[in-house]
Amino acid sequence: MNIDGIEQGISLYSFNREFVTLPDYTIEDALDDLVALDVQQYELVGSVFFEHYPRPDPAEVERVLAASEVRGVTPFSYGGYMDVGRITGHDPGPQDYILDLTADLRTARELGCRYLRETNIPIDLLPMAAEFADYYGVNIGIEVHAPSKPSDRHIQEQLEAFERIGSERLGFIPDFGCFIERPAAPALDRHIAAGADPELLEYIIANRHSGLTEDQMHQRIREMGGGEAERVAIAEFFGFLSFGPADLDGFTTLLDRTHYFHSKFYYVTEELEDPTIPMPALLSAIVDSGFQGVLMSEYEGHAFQDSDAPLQLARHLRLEQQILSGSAKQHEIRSR
Amino acid sequence: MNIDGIEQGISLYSFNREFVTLPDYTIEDALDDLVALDVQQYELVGSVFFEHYPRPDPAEVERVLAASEVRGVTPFSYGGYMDVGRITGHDPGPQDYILDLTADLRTARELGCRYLRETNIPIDLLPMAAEFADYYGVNIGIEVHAPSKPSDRHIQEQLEAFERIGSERLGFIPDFGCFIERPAAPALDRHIAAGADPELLEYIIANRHSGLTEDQMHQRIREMGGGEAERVAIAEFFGFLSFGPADLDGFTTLLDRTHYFHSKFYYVTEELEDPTIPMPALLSAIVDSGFQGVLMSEYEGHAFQDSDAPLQLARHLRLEQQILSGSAKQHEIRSR
Amino acid sequence: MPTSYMKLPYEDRVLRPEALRSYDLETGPVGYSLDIGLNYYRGLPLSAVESLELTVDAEPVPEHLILVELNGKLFPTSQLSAAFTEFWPIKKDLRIYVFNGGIEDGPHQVDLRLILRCVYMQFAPGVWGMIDNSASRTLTLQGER
Amino acid sequence: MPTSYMKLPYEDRVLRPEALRSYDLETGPVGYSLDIGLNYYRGLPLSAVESLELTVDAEPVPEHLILVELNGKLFPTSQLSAAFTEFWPIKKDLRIYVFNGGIEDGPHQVDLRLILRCVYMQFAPGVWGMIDNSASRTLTLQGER
Ligand SMILES: [Mn+2]
Ligand SMILES: [Mn+2]
Repeated sequence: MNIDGIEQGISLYSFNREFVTLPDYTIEDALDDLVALDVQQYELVGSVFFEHYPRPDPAEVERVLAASEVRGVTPFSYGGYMDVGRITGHDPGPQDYILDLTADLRTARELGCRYLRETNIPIDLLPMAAEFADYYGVNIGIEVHAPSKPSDRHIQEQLEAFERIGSERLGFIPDFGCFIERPAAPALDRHIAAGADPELLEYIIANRHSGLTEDQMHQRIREMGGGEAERVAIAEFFGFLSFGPADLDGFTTLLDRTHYFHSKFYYVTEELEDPTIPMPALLSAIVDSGFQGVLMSEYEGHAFQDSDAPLQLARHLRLEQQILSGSAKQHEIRSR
Repeated sequence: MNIDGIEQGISLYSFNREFVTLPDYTIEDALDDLVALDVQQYELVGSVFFEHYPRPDPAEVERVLAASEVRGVTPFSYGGYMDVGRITGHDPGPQDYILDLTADLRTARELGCRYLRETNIPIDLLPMAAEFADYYGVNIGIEVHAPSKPSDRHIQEQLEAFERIGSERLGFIPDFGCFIERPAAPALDRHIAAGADPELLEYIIANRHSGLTEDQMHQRIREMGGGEAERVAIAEFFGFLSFGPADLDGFTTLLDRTHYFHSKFYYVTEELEDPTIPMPALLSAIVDSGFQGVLMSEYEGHAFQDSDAPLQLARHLRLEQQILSGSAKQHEIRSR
Repeated sequence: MPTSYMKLPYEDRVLRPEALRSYDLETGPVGYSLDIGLNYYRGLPLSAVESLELTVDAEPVPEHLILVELNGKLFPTSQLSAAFTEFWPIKKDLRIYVFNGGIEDGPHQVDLRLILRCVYMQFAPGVWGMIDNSASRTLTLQGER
Repeated sequence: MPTSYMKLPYEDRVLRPEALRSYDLETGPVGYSLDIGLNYYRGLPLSAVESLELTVDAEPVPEHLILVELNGKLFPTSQLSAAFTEFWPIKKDLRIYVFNGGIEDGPHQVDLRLILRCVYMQFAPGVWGMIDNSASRTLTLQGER
């Protein structure tokens, strides 16, 4: 699917629950699921799918390439990691970053990927990373991932470094998990099933960014009759499931330096709505920027429910298509 | 070949030069060389022949077993090592020894070996080693290797520990390299080729144990006209090529606790003589002890010359046969 | 900075029903083996093991009776944190061997406390994200593999 | 206690005539690779590497330009001594990658100083036998593998 220069891909991380929990679910099964969704481009995360990492066995790379070729699909991007905490008790130095970057670039090149996703490269090593990217013929994207937001100082410093270095090889991979505006329905359902009052949950969500500290919120909700279930929800909503108004202004600053997107999502309703992530606003900003490239759907709802990844991905792809077709039409109207 | 209950085997270490220097020389070639010598029992050293050590891949063990079966030969013993210096900067403790012993016992069991050769087990761990040997159904032999001699205190302490523990599973593997009485001919030839005077070399050998220190010997030989070539020879003969009167009395103390022998040799002449190691005396002591078991020829001449291991092994096997047949006859006469 | 351990919802695969097996050698049972699955979304280096404590039928298993196997290699627990070049992938188990002379047939209460370091998530020098790979389950001893 | 290093007579296999090769990537040559054979009678753990110094055409190669490959795994030289679970067997080479932008065609003087710890030969606490796996040779740069 290519809508006005924007293509859809799928991160195989979307099938993580299947891969982790079903002993017989293999990379081939993940690619079958990809094909069934009529998508050709994918991202493969090495530390998920390979038995050896940071460097897979040659036979493992060969297997991915053979399984892809026979299905007519393509590894578009390779998901790497900076596992610089590998040596116990050792604080990572430049050599540790260079080693992991080199290992991932090699693998990305062997897979024929145009892009390598990295989790973190210190700013002073970015010039070297740009040189390495030229060597290997692979573009390096640094993922902008929750709890970071595009406007965060360290992200903006990376952006400045990219501009300064001037290499087209370096860029961002914004992950839409940065733009969660409220907890996904399954996360709320879980708290309700644990006994939380839906109205109190809505109160917490509505007032998450009203200036209350976590302690003050706990006290307020206790006063309103909340108990243990609400206490757990507050801890989560102030912690790793944090949400808030989407940083759209920050997002637009990254677009000219974006390689592709992790179109992260947790749940799309039957009506093709995602109440968690402001997809229309995000996609419209992307279209307005003139971006041409890949939107990589990345399902992460398996953290909260017994997932049906293929069903959710099908909905998400259609949701994106609807928005993009609408935007494309508007864009067409505007540019007439 | 079985002479009066004494069988001949070959340590595949004998083919070390071939295995190390010829890229295409494999374990199968070593077994072919074994078969050509009409010998069926062999010792395999894991850290030489396996690509993974201390635990080989299952496929590597399978390969050895398959190659042996098709040739009608048997892995009699497995050569293990206590690689307890593997962790840099870490002084080995009991866990390191137990780990290596366990790894080697597993491999020996998988290979169907009756014996495991070990290089060193601390005395306080010997009772546990005896228990492990029972578990795995593999006898553990500690090699008595130059520069140690059987009469050395630590060897005699091991012997006492074996007696105390009382397990038939524990024993010695005396290596005849302990009994070098003079340098092997190829070692002398090497010094002569480098310019050493044969008569001065003989003087050094004759007076190696006359009470002179290494420094005094250097001075004496200088006075007799020796130069650099003789200096190198002295350093060697007082160092890693040390020799001296064979410790035959010590040897006999080990015989009741000996699993099998490493019949180490460096060079056997066309006339089937080994001027370096007192084979008649050693074998006669073995026969007199009533030992029934394996003499494992172990060629190590490749340290000094471009070796012809098969030719040397053929000579050594015949040398042993001659001596044993003679001893067997004498033994028969004596026991009439 | 995290105040608690990450725990993913794949706990059921840490101690699976068939995970506990008798370990038999020449003399019969010499102990047992226990297969441990990873409760994480990706593989980790073996050196990520920050602590591993096993309790069976309410008795802590002494460290010196344990060997751990991964990728065909054997480790005393004390060496795990140094084994940074071994990768523990999603689809492979750690196998623990306990040389205690064997345990009785039937059900056993197995409590595993296993903490892993999240090697790509550094919060401050020496401070890393932590993953709780612990699990408890009643397992029935299976026959030799 | 040994006063010198053991050096076995297999030095010729340390730096073989074809050992030096151009390392080419997208942009052309980015450096070179050098295969190093073991001059010993048995394999050793990679952690046995006590020191590795490479000099090419009389210029010491800086450590930060070097990566070492064994068993498909990559190491900066600083990590070698910690890699105790990797085994360097007789029939496999260490491959060194030097990322210096490439070197000229033709002959180069290669001097390798490589000292290995003999992991089974302990003389006293912290004192181990040492193996000299060094070699020097003029090698002609070969094309990409
Ligand atoms: Mn992502
Ligand atoms: Mn021997």
